[in-house]
Formats: sequence, structure tokens, C-alpha cells
Amino acid sequence: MREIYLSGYNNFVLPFMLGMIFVLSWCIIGAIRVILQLPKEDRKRFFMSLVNPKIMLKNIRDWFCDCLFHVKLWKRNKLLGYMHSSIAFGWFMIIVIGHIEVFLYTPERVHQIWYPIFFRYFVAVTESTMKGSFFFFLMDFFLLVILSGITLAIIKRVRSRLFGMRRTTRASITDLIGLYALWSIFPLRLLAEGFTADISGGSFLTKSLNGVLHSFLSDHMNMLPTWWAYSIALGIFMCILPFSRYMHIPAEILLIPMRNAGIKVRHARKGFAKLQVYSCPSCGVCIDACPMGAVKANIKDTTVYLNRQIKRYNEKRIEEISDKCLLCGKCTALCPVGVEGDRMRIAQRSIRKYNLSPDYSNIDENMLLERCNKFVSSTNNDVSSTQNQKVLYFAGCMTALTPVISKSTQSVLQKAGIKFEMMDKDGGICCGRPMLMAGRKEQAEEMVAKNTAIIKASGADTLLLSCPICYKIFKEKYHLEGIEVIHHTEFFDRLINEGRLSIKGSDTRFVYHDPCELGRGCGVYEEPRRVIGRAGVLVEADKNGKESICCGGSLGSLTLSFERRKALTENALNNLTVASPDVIATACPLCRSTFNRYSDRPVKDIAEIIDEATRRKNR
Amino acid sequence: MKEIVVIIGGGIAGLEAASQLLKLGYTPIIVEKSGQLGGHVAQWNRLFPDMTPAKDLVSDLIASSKDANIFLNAEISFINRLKDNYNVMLSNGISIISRYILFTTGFRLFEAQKKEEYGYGIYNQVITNADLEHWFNTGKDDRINGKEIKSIGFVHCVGSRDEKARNSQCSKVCCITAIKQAIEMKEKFPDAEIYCFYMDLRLFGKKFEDFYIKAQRDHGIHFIRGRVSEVSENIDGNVIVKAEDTLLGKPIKVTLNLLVLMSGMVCNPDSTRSASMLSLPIDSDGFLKSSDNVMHITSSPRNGIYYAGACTGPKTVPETLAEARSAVLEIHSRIIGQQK
Amino acid sequence: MIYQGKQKIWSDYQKEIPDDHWFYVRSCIRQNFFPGSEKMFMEICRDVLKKDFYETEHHTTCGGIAYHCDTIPQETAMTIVARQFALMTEAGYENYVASCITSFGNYTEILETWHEFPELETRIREMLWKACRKEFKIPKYLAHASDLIYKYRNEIAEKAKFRLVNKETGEPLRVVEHIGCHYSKMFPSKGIGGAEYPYVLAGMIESWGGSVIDYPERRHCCGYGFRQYHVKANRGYSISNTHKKFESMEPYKPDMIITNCPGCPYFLDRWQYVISEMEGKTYGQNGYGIPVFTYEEVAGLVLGYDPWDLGLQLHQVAVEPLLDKIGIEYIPEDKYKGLNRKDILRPGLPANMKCF
Amino acid sequence: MFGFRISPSSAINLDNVSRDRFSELCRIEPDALRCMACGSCSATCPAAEFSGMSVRKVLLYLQRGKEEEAFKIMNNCMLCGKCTMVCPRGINTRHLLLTICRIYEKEDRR
Repeated sequence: MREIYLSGYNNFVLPFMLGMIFVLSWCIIGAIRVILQLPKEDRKRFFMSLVNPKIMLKNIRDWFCDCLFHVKLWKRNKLLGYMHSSIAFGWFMIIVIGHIEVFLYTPERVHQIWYPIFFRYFVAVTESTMKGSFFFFLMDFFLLVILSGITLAIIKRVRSRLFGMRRTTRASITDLIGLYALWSIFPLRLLAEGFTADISGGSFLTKSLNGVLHSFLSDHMNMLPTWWAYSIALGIFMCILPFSRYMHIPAEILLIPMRNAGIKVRHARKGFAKLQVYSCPSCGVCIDACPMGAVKANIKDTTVYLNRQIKRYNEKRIEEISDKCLLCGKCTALCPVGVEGDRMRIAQRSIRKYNLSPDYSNIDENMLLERCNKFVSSTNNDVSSTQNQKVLYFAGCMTALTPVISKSTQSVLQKAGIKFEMMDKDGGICCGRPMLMAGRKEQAEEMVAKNTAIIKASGADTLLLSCPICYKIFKEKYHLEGIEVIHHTEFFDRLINEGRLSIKGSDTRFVYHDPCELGRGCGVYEEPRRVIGRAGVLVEADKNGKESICCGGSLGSLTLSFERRKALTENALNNLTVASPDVIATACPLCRSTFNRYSDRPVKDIAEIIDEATRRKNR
Repeated sequence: MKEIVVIIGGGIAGLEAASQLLKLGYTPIIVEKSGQLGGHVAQWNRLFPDMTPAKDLVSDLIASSKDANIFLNAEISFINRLKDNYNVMLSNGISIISRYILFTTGFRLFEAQKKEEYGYGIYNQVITNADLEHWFNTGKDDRINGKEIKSIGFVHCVGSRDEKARNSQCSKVCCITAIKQAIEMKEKFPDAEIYCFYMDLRLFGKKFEDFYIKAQRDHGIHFIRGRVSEVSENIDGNVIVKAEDTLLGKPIKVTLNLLVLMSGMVCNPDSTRSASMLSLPIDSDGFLKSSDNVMHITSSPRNGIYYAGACTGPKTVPETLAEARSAVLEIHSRIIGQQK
Repeated sequence: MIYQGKQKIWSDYQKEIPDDHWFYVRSCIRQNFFPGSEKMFMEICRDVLKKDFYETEHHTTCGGIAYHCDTIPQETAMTIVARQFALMTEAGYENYVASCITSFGNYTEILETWHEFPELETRIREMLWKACRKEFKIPKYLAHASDLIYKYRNEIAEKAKFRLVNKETGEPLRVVEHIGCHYSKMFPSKGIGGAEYPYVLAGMIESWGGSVIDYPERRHCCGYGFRQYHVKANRGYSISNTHKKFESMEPYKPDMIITNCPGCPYFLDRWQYVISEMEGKTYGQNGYGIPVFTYEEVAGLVLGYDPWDLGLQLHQVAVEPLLDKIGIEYIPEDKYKGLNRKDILRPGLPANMKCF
Repeated sequence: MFGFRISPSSAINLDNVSRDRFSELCRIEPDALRCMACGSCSATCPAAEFSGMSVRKVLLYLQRGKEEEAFKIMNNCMLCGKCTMVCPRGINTRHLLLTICRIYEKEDRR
């Protein structure tokens, strides 16, 4: 390669350089701010993770898989995955190869950062460099890859359904500018390189374009405007980047190691939350994921819009969006970059100012304890009891409204010969999860403390729960050392496996609805299915497991009114009944009563199903 | 010869019965005490639940029964029973011989001044439901016109469910009427606070509950469970109402620019008088006693005597109309049966 | 206010009151509080109107206060009342008139009870016989003394020297009438004008030239309420009720209050002083209170009796401004002269309420 | 001085009840007005046994200007949502209660 211009500089690099300097400084300052905003212990944890080889390895893997290859999107839809990874990886490769070329041919220009970008303008091909035609080929190849991705992106704007997306995000103005700039970068690059390909050399794409161009535009003077255009497109893109969804590209690079370091959203707007907001690529996967999407009016209340409004500091809309959400966690589960829509919303709720605050100090836990502390006296003396397990059964508030669940659970426990006591037979203190979901952490913690005292004093070794809402907080926020916290679906599964419950199957077709708090919330997917499989035929819903659709009754939503939830429930029911089940099975009292309201077929809790299945045998 | 049916009372039940009898080819004769047809409904402005103008209903009924013989300003002087017939002597000297008499004598509105503690007829700003409908119809009432109306109260159950007023029955339609009127008043006086003082809300009919919800949610009408016990007048001529908010267990007091008493339905003494001429039984509530309150609400224990509408107890407009048709059908079946 | 409406109610609630020959029983407490009143009643009835009124020193309390304070059962009260009736029967009278409203209510209640439960009457007859070997006839007519003054109101008006009219302006005085609770609230048909708009005092006021004030709390109790006052812990409740009445009548600027009950004038009068001490507030004009009178005192005033002979010096609230307003003459120096012009000493003056 | 005092009337005078805040509450949660005082919420409330909590009463107290009483019974509300579940009129009681906590203020803190 030989350089054409001694200076290695042309004015057209200015737009690019401007953009580059701007975006780099913006990102660096932003990254420093985010890190500084982290609480001290989080910051320490983050830095420690960077020297931990295991985490670092994971970081590298995630950077490649998430940022470049978009593995999550591939899993979702091949076309969508290809579209994203072609652009991301292709561009990445072009940058990498461009730098390799500079290193190889003009190593003295390495410090001129525009050089690899506009390499072909500054150099002319020589005999010796034709060995580098391999790079020429690669460059053209990846350019083609990117161009194919961009073609798909253009198609996606018109026909998003082809990419497995029913609905897409409404782009903001800056998003549109960024988008058009991005779309134009690579065709312009192709054009610019096409003009210079006869001098700088090129491969199948640029060379052939060069031939075409020269057939009617032979003057080399035409090439300068195209390089200008290419540089301007790059400059615009980089200048608009911090204000558009493309900010997710740099933000995600920081998000991945922070997430891998185990950092959680602690503040509504600062630190990790800020990073999540900027990591949102506005891809709109959460729009289709959101169970509220069953009603079109709710689309603007999905996580992508929450992030957008947080960026805009639109407090009114932030409040509306965060209060409306059912906190089902599906957007979090499906988000390709790992924005935690539910946690983000709870964080927004937590900064709300309340003039009145409940205070539970007047509640006498001893009085409540007296209602359930029979372990100490009775079970210890019970020599005949082979199993010394002491199960404390906390049915939960919601189960009080579906007494069939607690009755069936107790019946099953009796059949299995389990000694148990009910913690909230005559009422008790709420687990605190509903309060936590409303963002009132302090109040929730007071309840947690009261309940912890009762449970610890009861002498139980197992805490059995019927309600996944309770289950989640008992698992996550309670410190019950030495006491196993277990949901009844898991417990029944264990009892069946241990042979303590024998179940007679039937040919009833059950579909299992994964309650949000049990499935996505606590990762319990298999046990309930196994249990149901014993009692009958398990069929699956259209969307299940991680993608299960919230029943619409969730306590997570603060503002969704009763009548506005109906459509959500009906949508969830339609999803459940695709395989024409006889019975809808679930494992949450709230899901059960919500579905029961609108279902055309029986809705049962797993406890009921098991109770019936064991009764069949006894008969 | 066409069978004659004497209909006592030219309210909506009488008119509807007459029109049905005409369709069946009989000769109805309506005897109406007052100078105009339509009874109480003719005095009303709009009817729940669809806010139909009462005028339309009454004029439709009058039009469809115009071929009947109608005696206005005529009272029953006496009725006596002949062998198979009844001889009905009217105050205008006309005597009618008929085998069938249909009582559509209706009800009378409880005289609100009998509830002295509410001060109707004593305090200027206390009016009744009927006065309010009159105002809706004519726009004439000095107690409302030209007054600053910022707060209005409605007292449910005036003279109903009240043993002291000698009416222990529920008048059935006052709750919904009060809500209807409260909404109408709120529409006319959007800034006014409107209170409904009720003992129980008895909203049994089609769409009545919707009315209630609408009144609560869309119009912000305050429903206070507690019977008004005492009304007094303050120096500005407004009324001070005392009641207990029984849901809170606290006495409450409020100054109102207008207090509307929901006078209930009580038996019509004229129908009792006519009934006594035929020794027809009177029920414990003072209304005419049907031969059976479930199966034969429109029949009397005497041959050829039928009842329709509020003469046997408080009824809504559709119930009254339905009873009129049902009574006509019974008369018709009986005539057919006798011809065989 | 629609006056015709009230007239209609008044015409519905009239009771038959014989013109003459009454057996009169006094009140337990009135002679202490308003000693001129009962004396004046007898004087008006006997001397002015020349009626036959009999009274005996043998009669006792009717038991009403004890009954209403829950210290005796009704049977005891009934037996006491039976004895009073026996005295009337012995004296050969059939018309029974009580000076006290609570007595009147007590008699009415007992007679109505006996009417509903004749076996109870038989038992009381037996008990009275066992106790004091007396027998009685049920009175033919039962009246309260104010019923009689109401009946004689026009005669009194004819003989009157003064009218309840402001001498200066010629305007009728604004008068609050306060009816004792036990007069007609229990049995509306037993009181003139019924319970809601009693006419007994309003009739007197009208025929003597005053105009009646209809204020919102006119039905409210004076605050005495027996237990509410007698139990000291409840006295705050007692005065709160009186306070409520005064607050309610204040905007009407009443010139005077007329009552027909033993307790009411006492509490309406004395509590005004207490309220003035507690709240620093007076309800009359120019720092005075609103003078409170019994109907007999008012009758005496219009008939031209000397205010001090009527015992008006025993009122807490000064009556002089009202006397001046009507134009009744009095000798200020004689106010605190008792019988035989003996000096009965001037009382201390309240801090916040003007008095003479 | 006398050993007793004039006590204020226990009657609620609706003429003097300020409705501003309740109107604000209804603007945010209009369904609050739909309460028909059935009492389901009170019967199911786990906090009822501790502080006498009842959404029905809270609404009534606020409407009658007895705000402190409302706050007192709300003190043990756990926001568990049972009242929302049982309300026959579909009132979003949880949001209602949260909104009360936001827009109302204790007298001593005002």
C-alpha cells in the first residue's frame, strides 16, 4: 500500500472526528458518573468483579453473545437475530479489520484514529498489497453482511410480523435521525469505496461497483463528496447517539459486567438504574411480552416507554407507567439486554413521598404466636411420629379468600402424615410482598420482622406456603436460617417422590398456568408440571413457562381498575385453552380467583387436584 | 251486544286497560274523578330508568283509548250488586249496568305535612317530590326560582315504612325517584351538594342500580344512611337538617337551601270507599286486597271485580301497565268462558 | 316560615280544658328558684280571674325527679301519684293541674300506662290502700298550669297594663318560647299545639303582643336533663346543650325567653352566667344576658305587678333592661329589699355579664 | 373554674366539612365514590383486628371531615389487597389507600 496524501488528512474527516470525540467523551463521563452513583459496597463489588477471572470470562462471553451476536434474539426469531447480529457483528468486524489493515500497511498512522475508517481514501493499492486482497474480500463481505442486515431492518419497519414482532416501538425523533443516519452510513461507505476502488483496491463488491460507476462517472473528483457524505453520516450518528436508542450500544458494554458483578437496582434513577435505562435498545420485545398489551391503550405503558420517559424526566408519565404495571416480570425475562422492568418500576414507586405511613408496632406478635406455637408442646412428645418434620403452614391473605386451597393442602398433608400447624388460621400479618410491590420498603420490612419473629419462635423447621406472592418474599427477604421455605407444589412433588403420597392418575386434561411470582419470580417451573402429570394429562398453553401470561389479577398493578383487567384475564385464558384442556390448573390463589371469574372451564389449584387424586385412591 | 267494562280511575292503568279492552272489542267506560286523564303520571316530568317524558306515555295511552266512554269529573255515588250485574251510579247522574268492574283507583301521595318534624307547609324551603316534578314540568316554583341553590337534600321514606305515619309498607319507587330527581337537580345545579338521606336503598328494578352508581360516581351525590329526624329553619330561611349517619354512628347536621321530601304511596281513600260499597276486603296496609298476592294479584274475591295498578299496593309504571293488561286478559277469558 | 302551616297544626292539636274548679299541685323546685311564680299563678287565677283553685299542703313530690334519675321504679312513682289523686278525690275535685312539667309528663305517662295496662292500675290501687288506706278516682282532666294561663291568655290580655312591645319603637318584642321536654314530646296530643310546634307559650306571647322567634334549636332540651346536671361529672354535657341553644338563638337577637318548666328557666338563666364566665360571651344586648321568665312572671308583668314582688331579683340575668324596654316601672333600690323591706344584701357581680 | 367545661358537639356539621382533599382523592380514584358501604372490605381485612381498619369507614370518615379517625384506623393497613378482591363495586382500594397516604396529611404535620 502506498499513501496518496502525505498529511493523511482531509477536511472530510472532521464530521466523523467531531462525532467520535463527542460520543467518546460523553460515554466516558457517563460511565464514570454511573460508577460514582453506585452505593459504596456495590462499587467495590464491581471493581472486585473486574479482577475475578471467572466473572471476567463471563463478561467476555456475554459481550460477544449479547452485544455482537444477539443470541437472545436469535432464539426468539432467526430473522430478527440475523438482522441485529449482522449489523452489530459486521460493523464490529469492519472496524477490527480496518484497524488490522492500518497496522499492517501504514503502522505510522495508527494514532490518527480516522485513518482506519477512511483508509481507502488515503491509500492506493500496490502490487505488494494485493496479498491483502484477503482483507479486501473480508471488508466487502462484512459490508455486504451489514447491508443485508440494513435491508432487513428496512423491511422490518414495514412488516415487523415477519420478525416475530406484533408491535414495535414508536420511534422518537432522535431515534429516527439515528436510524436514518445508521442506514445511510453503509450504503455511503459502499459508494465512497466504490468510487475509490480502482485506486485503493477492493473486492467483489467495491470493485464491481467501481466498474459500474466509471461507466458513467469517470471523474475522480466525484469521490470526495461521497466521502464527505459518509463522514457526515457517521458524525450525525455519533452525535445523535447519546440522545437516541443507540446509546444502548455503549451502555450495554458497561451493563454486562455490572450485572455479572451482581449489582441490583437500588435507586430509582441513579447508578445501575440509569445504566439500565440507557441500555434499553427500544427494540420493543417488551411490548409484545407485556400482558397489558391485550388492550391497545396499554402499549405506551411498557418498559421501553418507561425508559424513554425516565430519560425525558417526564415524572407524570413515569408515575403512570410504573403504577400501572402488573409486575409480572415477563419483560425482564425476555429483554435481550436485561433491563429489569419490574424492579425498575418498584424503584420508581419507592421514591414516592407519603405523608401517612402505617406502623405495625402495636401488633402483638405473642398473641399471634399463641395461635400457632403448638409444636413445642405437642410434637416433641409425639414419639410415634417417625418424621420429625415440623411444618408451619402459612396460607396467606389471598388464600383466605380461596379457602379450598388451604383446606385441600391441609387434607393432603394429613394424608401424607405430616405434622403441621397453621400460622394464619385466624388471620395474621401479611407477608409484606404487596407492600414491597407498592414501593414501601420500610413498611414491608416491619411486617417481615414481625413474621420472622413469629416463625422463628414457632419451632418449625419448614415453612410451607400456598401463595407464590408470599413465597417470593419469604425466599428473598426473610432471614429464616435453618427453616426451609417451600411452596406447596414443590412440597407435594417431594412427597410424591418420597412415596408418601400415592396418586391415582386420570385422563383429565390439565393445562398449567405458571403464576408470575412462582415461575419467573422464583424459578419454579418443573415441580408443578410433574405433580400435575401424576394426576392427569398435562397439556401446555401457547405461551408458558418463562413466557407465561399474567392472569391480570396481580397485586403488582396499583392503578389498573377491576374492569380494565378483564381483557387481560380473557387474553390469558385464550392463551391457556389452545390445547382444549378440561381443567385450568394453577398454583396461586390470586390466579385461581382471577381466572375463575371469567373462565369457561374449572380452575383449580394444584392442591385441590392432588387432594382429589389422593381421594380417588382411597375410595 | 258488546260487553261493558266499568273502569274506575283514569290513570295509566285505567287507560291501558281501556285500550286493551277496545282492541278485544269490548266497551270500556272510564270513570275519572278529576278533570283530566293520566292520574299521577300526568303530573310527572320524566320517568326512570330511560328518562322517557311522562307526557309521551300519557298522551299515547289517551290516544289509544280515545274510543272508550270517558266520564271526567265523575265520582262513584254508589255501586250495588244486582243478580249477575253491578249497578254503578255516578255523581253526574248516569247509571251503568255492567258485569265487570275494574278498579284502577291507584294510590294517593302521602301528605307530607303529616310528618310535622319535616316542616312541609311550614318551612318555605321544604318541598315534596311531586312539587319538584311540577317544577320540572312548568318551571314555576318560587322556592327554587331565583334562589341560590347550593345544597339540596332528599329525604327518602317520607310516610313510608313508618308506623307512626300509619304506613308500614315500602313505597317501592321513592328510592329510585329520589336518585332520579337528585341527578336531575345536579344537572340543573352543578355546583350544589346533594344529599340523599335513606334508611335502606331499595333499587330493585331494571337499571335502577346503574342509576345509583351513576349518581354516586358521576354526580357525586352524597348518600347518607340515616333517617332525617328533625328539620328546622335558620335565620336566612334555609333549613337545617339533623340525622344520624348510621354507618358512622355519628349525628350529622347540614344546612340546605332546598329539602325534598319523597312522599310515599298510600292507599287511596276513594278506592277504599268504593270497595266498601261492594264489601271488598282491605289489606292490612290499607290497599285493596287481591284474592291472592302471588297468582291472582288482579282478581278480587268477588265475581266480575278486578284490580290493576297501585290500588293493591305501590307499583312502578311498567308493573301497573302490565297489571292492566293482565286484568283485561282475565276479564276477557272470563267473558269467553261464560259465552261457552 | 309559613305561618298558616303552623296554624293548621295548632288547630289539629287542641285539648279540652275546663274553665274552672281545679286541684292544683305545686312543683318541688320552682318555689326555690322562682318563688314568685306559683304564688302569682294562684293570685291570677283566684283573685284576678276569680276561679276556683284548690290546693292542699298534704301533697308531696310526684316522684318524677327520682324516676327520671333512675332512683325509684315506676311503680313507686305511680303509687305516689295515686296518693295525689286520692287527695284530689278527697277534696272533691276532678280536674287536676300540675305546676311542674315533669309532674305533668309523669302523670300523663302513668295515666296512659294504666290505660294500656289496667292490671297495673289495679295493683297500684292495692298498694296505695296498703300504704295509706286511700282510694282515688282518675282525674277527668289533666292540665299543666301553663295550659290554663294559655286558656286565660286573652282575658289576661284584656286586663293587661303592659304589652310585650318595645315602648320606644312600638315593635313587638322578640320572644323565645321554651317548652319543657316532658310537656308534649312524649305524648304530642296531650300538649297544646303538639310536640313539633307547641302553641301553649306561643299563644300567650301572641296575645300579649310579642312575636315568637323560631330558631333552629328551639326543640332542644334546656340542658338540665336530670342526671346530666345532678351528677357532677355530667355537668359539662348539661351546659353544652344550653350553650348550643344560645348559639342557635343568638342571631335572632331575642329580647326575652319564656319557659313553662321548673328546670328550664333556672338553667337557661344560670348557665348564661356560667357560659359568660367560661367563654366570656353573653347573648343579650350591650353585655347583658337574655332575661328568662316563667310564664306566670310574664303574666304578672303584663298585669302590672311589681317586678320585685314577682321575685325577679332572684334571676341571675338582669331583667331591668327588658323592663325598661317594655316601660314597666320599678324602684331600683327596692330590688334587694325582702319582706318588710328587710335588706337581703346585694350579690357579688359576675365578671363578664353585666348585672345590676 | 367550675370543674366542668362546654364540650364541643359530637355532631358532624356538613356545612363546615372541607371537601377539597376528598375531591382531589376522587379525581385520582373516582371509584371511591361508588362505595355502597357493604362492609366486605372490613370483614376480610387482616388489619381490622389490630387497628379497626375498614376501607368503608375510612371513606366515610374522610367524607365527613373526620380525617384523624381515618388515619388512626388506617395505621395497620398492610396493603395486602384482600379488600380489592372482595369489593363488589370493583373499587381499587389499594390504590385508594396509597393515594390517601399521599395526599392527606396529619393535622400536627400540616
